[in-house]
Amino acid sequence: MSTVILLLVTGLGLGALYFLVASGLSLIYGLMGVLNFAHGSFLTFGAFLGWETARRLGADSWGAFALSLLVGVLAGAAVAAVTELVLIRPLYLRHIEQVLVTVGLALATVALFDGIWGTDAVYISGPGWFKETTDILGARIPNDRFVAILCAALVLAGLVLFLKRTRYGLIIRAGVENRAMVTALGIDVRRAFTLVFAIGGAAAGLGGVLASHYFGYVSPLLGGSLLIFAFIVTVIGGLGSLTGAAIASVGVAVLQQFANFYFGIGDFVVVLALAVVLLVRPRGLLGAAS
Amino acid sequence: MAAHPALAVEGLGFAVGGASILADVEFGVARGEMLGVIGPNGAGKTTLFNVLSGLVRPTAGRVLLDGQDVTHLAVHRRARAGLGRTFQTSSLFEGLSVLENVRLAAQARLGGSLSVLAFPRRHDAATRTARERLAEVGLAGKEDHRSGDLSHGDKRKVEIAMMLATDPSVVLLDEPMAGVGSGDVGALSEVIRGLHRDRGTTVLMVEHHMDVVLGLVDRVAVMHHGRLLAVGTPEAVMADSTVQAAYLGEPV
Amino acid sequence: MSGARTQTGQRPRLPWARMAGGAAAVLALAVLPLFAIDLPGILPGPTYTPGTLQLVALCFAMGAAALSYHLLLGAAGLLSFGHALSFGAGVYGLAVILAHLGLPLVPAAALALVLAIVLALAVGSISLRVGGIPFAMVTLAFAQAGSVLVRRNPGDATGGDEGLSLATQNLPDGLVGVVNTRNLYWLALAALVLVYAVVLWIQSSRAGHVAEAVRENELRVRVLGLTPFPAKLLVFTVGGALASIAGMVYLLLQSGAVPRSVSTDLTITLLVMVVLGGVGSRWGAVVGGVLYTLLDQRLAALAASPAIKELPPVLRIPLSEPLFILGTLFILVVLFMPGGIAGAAGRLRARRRAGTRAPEPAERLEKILEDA
Amino acid sequence: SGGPSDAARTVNVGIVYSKTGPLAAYGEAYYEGLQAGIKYATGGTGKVGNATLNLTYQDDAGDADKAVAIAKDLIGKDYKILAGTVVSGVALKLAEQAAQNKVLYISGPAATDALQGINKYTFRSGRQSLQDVATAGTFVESLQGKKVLVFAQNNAFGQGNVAAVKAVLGAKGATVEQVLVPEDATEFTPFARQIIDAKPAMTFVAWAGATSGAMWQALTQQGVFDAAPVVTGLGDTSTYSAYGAASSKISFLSHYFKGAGGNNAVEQEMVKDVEAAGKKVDLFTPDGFVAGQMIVQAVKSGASVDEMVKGLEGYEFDGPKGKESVRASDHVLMQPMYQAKLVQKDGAWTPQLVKTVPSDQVAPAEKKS
Amino acid sequence: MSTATDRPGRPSASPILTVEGLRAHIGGQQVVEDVGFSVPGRGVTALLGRNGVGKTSTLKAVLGLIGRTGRVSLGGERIDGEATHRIIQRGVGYVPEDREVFSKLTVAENLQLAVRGKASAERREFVESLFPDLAARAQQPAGTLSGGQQQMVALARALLNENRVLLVDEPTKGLAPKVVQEVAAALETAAQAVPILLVEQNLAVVRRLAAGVVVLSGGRVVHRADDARALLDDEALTRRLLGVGSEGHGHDAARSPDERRPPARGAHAASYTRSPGEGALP
Ligand SMILES: Nc1ncnc2c1ncn2[C@@H]1O[C@H](COP(=O)(O)OP(=O)(O)OP(=O)(O)O)[C@@H](O)[C@H]1O
Ligand SMILES: Nc1ncnc2c1ncn2[C@@H]1O[C@H](COP(=O)(O)OP(=O)(O)OP(=O)(O)O)[C@@H](O)[C@H]1O
Ligand SMILES: [Mg+2]
Ligand SMILES: [Mg+2]
Repeated sequence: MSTVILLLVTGLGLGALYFLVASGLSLIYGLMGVLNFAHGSFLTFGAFLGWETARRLGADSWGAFALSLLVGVLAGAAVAAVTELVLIRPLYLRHIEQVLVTVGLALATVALFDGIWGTDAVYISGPGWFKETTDILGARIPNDRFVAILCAALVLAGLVLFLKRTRYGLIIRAGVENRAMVTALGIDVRRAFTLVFAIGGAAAGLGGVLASHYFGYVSPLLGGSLLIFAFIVTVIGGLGSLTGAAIASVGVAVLQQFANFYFGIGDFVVVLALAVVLLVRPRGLLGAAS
Repeated sequence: MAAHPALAVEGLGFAVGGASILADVEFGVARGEMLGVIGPNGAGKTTLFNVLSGLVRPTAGRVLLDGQDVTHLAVHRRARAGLGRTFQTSSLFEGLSVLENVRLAAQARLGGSLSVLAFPRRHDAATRTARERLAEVGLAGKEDHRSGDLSHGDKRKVEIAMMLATDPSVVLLDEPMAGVGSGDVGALSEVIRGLHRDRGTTVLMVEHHMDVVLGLVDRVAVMHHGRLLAVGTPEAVMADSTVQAAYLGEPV
Repeated sequence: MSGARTQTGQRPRLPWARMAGGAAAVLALAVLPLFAIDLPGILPGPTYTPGTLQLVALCFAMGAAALSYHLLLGAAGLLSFGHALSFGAGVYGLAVILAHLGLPLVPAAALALVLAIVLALAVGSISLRVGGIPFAMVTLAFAQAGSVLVRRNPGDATGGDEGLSLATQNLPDGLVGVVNTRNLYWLALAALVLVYAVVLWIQSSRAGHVAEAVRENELRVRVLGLTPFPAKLLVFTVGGALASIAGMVYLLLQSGAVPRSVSTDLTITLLVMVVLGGVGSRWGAVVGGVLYTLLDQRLAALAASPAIKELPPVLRIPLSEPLFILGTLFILVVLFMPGGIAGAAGRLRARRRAGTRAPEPAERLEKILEDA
Repeated sequence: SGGPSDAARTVNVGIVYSKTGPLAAYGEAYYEGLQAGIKYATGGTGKVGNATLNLTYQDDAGDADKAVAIAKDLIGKDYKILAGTVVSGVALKLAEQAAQNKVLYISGPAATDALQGINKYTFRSGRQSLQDVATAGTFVESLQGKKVLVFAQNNAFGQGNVAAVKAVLGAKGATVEQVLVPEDATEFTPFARQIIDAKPAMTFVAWAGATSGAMWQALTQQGVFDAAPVVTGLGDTSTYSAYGAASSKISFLSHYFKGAGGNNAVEQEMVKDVEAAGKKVDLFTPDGFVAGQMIVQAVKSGASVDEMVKGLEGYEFDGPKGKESVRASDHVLMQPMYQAKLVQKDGAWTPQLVKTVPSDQVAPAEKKS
Repeated sequence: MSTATDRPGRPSASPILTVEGLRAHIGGQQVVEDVGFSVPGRGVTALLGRNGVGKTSTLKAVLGLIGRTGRVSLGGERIDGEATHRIIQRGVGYVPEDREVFSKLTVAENLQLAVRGKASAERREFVESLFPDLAARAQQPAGTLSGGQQQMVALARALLNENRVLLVDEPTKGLAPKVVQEVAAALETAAQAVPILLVEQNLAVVRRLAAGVVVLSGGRVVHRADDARALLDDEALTRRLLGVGSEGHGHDAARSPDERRPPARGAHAASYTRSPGEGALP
């Protein structure tokens, strides 16, 4: 029993991380048709800067943690915005080439991080409370999981509102479909796209800091390790659908936990799930019909 | 054989998301006949064509091609059975040259398209046919243009050339003249007329240019709100007051 | 160049001039090991030295792999993220057969090829039921499964992370040892030529043209009375088979199989190669593959060069990371050389004979993602 | 026995190691050690008799392709001695090349037991998994009938360790069980529970990679240490902070850390040199140092590869870790291992020697090549 | 409805849009070569020509949707070199040739997006009264609209705003005769307030709306006149410029019922072989 609870809750926590990465991916893909391979690097960057902040302020205080979250978010947003301005914008409408640029960026940045912060993992510690556990029906749940879950929920709510309620959401959705026509309506669509990237980056940055606490380390490869699952989650959920991504994140993570624990084949199962979902329902759980 | 019409539909219906878009449409087209389909925008003409060509499954009724029930036949099977169509908004292989577009159509007609042992040649049957058809629609000289680069009117012409190249026994033309320059309408009408008169092809044509319709068709079917309002000779139909009110409208 | 040819209607057989040119190039490469041409900085040593031959042969193998990927992506517009599976099937297929069945090279290779084809057929017939990004992801899924399997080392067949070394006792002596690198070089060259020929053949066949049409507009193909699926499956399978051949050559060159040869990174690498060279261009793909491999192998040398050690940290840190240079270079190409190397060449050519414009292969790619 | 010819000659030695790539840190330690080793063994002359050593350093970035390409290039340039690499996979490829081309290869920190007696031309300057495990065995007096649990990742390294434990400790009468964690699992809490449920007398943790931080935290949180002693290999300095709250509770077996050699003369030399170069002595510094010693010994023994092999087989010498020797039959590098614990020293965790385990106590079973 | 005309400082007589030496290329191919014309401050100016002569490209070039060189000025101010969205914001309405509705957005969202600033209530009413069909389908994804309905959305998007000039590309393509009249009427009404540059293949509509006319061929201006009817009445000229007898295939719907009464089909057909549309002449 307690094991099942343990697997469920820790699964939720992992799902939260997946979602924080996937949300940005999904947003950027759904709205700009760009499959962003550099997203992992946004996350890593956020994580590193978050850590740099925290350790300067004495890693174990809540204040330091909060600030590191903030820094992570800003770092992610900034680097993403710059990416959009410098790399994506010049190639607009060339989706594949945009994807390729992000591939190149991913290669380069990981190497760059190697150069700056070294190849060894940096082990980090947060507020003491993180290291403690909370007992739920006999299962000792590490506390940092709860933080991740909370943040993810907030991000989800915020993003959904943004797209539904704001004119920006509308512009973005239209711009994805026919950018030229949006400008021909007198709207500067480019700003909207930069914004999307920034938001995606911010989510990734946040995810980065949380992930570094979840995994207990930061390394240049941190982002990449999450990215692959984020991709899978994004696709299963339905490209461009935030709620889809959220559902898939939790589903995949929990499935993975159980499969890993009982059969040691979590990754297999996830990959299998992906294949099955796509074959049965190519547009994913909540993806819009093309 | 001659007993049954070339194309017939029985109690055809189509609905999406509660909205009924076609409702018990029923008619037959005799072999070699040309039927004009007119009706207000949104009447369901294109949808009808989509059902006939198999792009969408009807929610009720049957489609009979040459007496055979093809309601559940895949698109490409109907095409092989001799059903050709053009699209209201041109649908081409934009990245490929004009000639290649039509050549593929011709090859599809001649068979052996999927052979890995045969290679398209400058003078093989398919290419020859393609060039002829392109000349017919007045695109001679543009063979090597990237079809995506053509102007809209020219794209329409490629559409028609492709349709011709598949040499179908029944064709569905969805607004073939839309966007075609006034100067070329005459010539294209001739192409369609020839298709019908010389090859005895059965033609269904959606067209809003009334005089083109009237100039060509044997009978006119009027659609309105997804239903068949009237089918009859152009004279009769044009005279019909409902048609005038619903479709032609009164001069301002 | 092929980019242009895929545009203009029917593909006339290669002009004799170009064929002669190609033949000459192959001949020149074939006699390379007999000369002592030295390209300091680019090649580790004179062209007859094993190190150089090994490097160039590796370039050929990767060029062949890139070419096989071109068949999928460039010709049929199939954005597969699982091509490494086929390459790996060649690498591990042959390695495992040699190590565990103890067959001699030729039958072993033949068997491996058959297996690779069967695998490609199976994966293809499942994943081709979807298109666009879903297709990319399903193929990715299969490739992932493959690489996990290899790393799991089922029944000690694959050697897990440590890989599997080549069972040299089953190889002709002519292919073992550094002294014989020259023979491996010729083998790799032959494989490259073979792959090129097959790709050319498939692309210019009728089926190849249909595949191209599918890339452009699948619905239209069906309305013409054709079925897209067989054309796509054909291309996918042939591409897979060719990739596996490249993989086998690679195995012989590296005299060992490592899990990386089944990893997604490899697929990405292939993608990068094809783009470098110019999507839709055959020779572009080859050039891309060769260039990338050359850089990948040689940048380490550059990074270690004293010239870089002198620099201030701001420059030294990034520049001493080969992958950083590679990634940046790649970005620059994508940004400023649309259509890669072939694209640039095409534009030059187009500028000369003005009028019909040389296509930018990149444009056509948009189709691929559209149905996603 | 065919000593070095009197004519002055240069001996080319190719060093293949991770200058960049994921294991660059290990690579650096190896490199620094090697410098010191050569210096020490040649008395700072860089010459062996009248033979000048010419070392070429090549970066394999931990990538087997590059390593093989480099090896072929060097061998093609008539290099007779290759050494290095920290990655097991790469080491195996190089051993393969050595065999194919009949050149001497002295592997670096790569721990895989597969290298033991793999062929006539391959030696090693580091330790191997079997020696780690044997050391772990020395933490409990009698293993007879006791349950030993191996907690490892389900990859070559982990499986290798399980096999090793079964071989070594199983032989001593222990019943060996394992909890193998899928390699790319990121959540270890549930697996930590499995350890507790298994109620072992001793837990041997074989873990590599960045996830160890999270792993140890999970073990601490789930209270594994309260259940039974936990033994694991002490990693390089960068990992000292990874054990977090567990640090003081783990019994470490160690291949090497600064001072483990009991500051014998050779170790002092090594430390002095490395720190003079502004670097730190670390886990794999001795591997480099010993490589240097073995290279020199090889060159001393003659010009032909066969002579070198002969000269190395049975070679006994004083290394930074104390008395070391090359077992003739299967080229195992016999060497002492250590028991250690981590203690807080001015804010940082630092290893402290508990006990030195003499080399014969941790000698892997002999394997005829 | 609109207050565009009584905008101060702009004598409605002087040209609102002037184009000089406009050149444009698409993918390295010159499609507009040295085009020059001006759109007077009121009424409809027709831009005519056979397929592929560069009409659409000209409009796109004016809006900066494709790369262009040359002088373009709106109400005296240079706008070439400005970004498209800026040009539009200066008060230019554009109805693209191929509708370009946002197929995944609902009709309502399409219109909502098009509104610059806020649209006056009467404008909304005017547009709604013009296309009641759209109001009914407000929540339907525009992609599922019929061809004609999409055309309506495209028109509505332009008419919702207060513009200084409208660029309209083949607005009646694919519309039912009845709707053609309605659209013609709508443009007529709109034209009273705002000058329009109209690309149209339906010569009947041109005859009904256009004052000035500009004819393109091979990307160049081959004819310019202030009186469109004069051109359309000149058989020889129209045939030379547009390749048709005047009126082209006369669009009956745009004319009185008795004109529309079809002649016996034989005769009608015969008339086709001579010159398209002649049969439709009064
Ligand atoms: N998926 C859908 N959901 C709701 N309504 C739809 C859908 N698809 C089509 N319709 C409606 O069905 C009607 C018929 O569309 P169709 O394209 O057949 O009209 P049409 O007769 O071709 O008009 P036009 O002459 O303008 O092309 C239209 O009112 C359209 O809005
Ligand atoms: N994307 C493109 N790439 C290259 N050439 C193009 C492109 N689009 C149009 N062209 C060419 O530019 C010329 C003018 O096209 P344009 O669409 O302006 O003609 P048009 O006058 O609008 O014709 P239509 O009346 O058929 O719409 C045509 O010859 C066309 O082939
Ligand atoms: Mg329609
Ligand atoms: Mg046009």
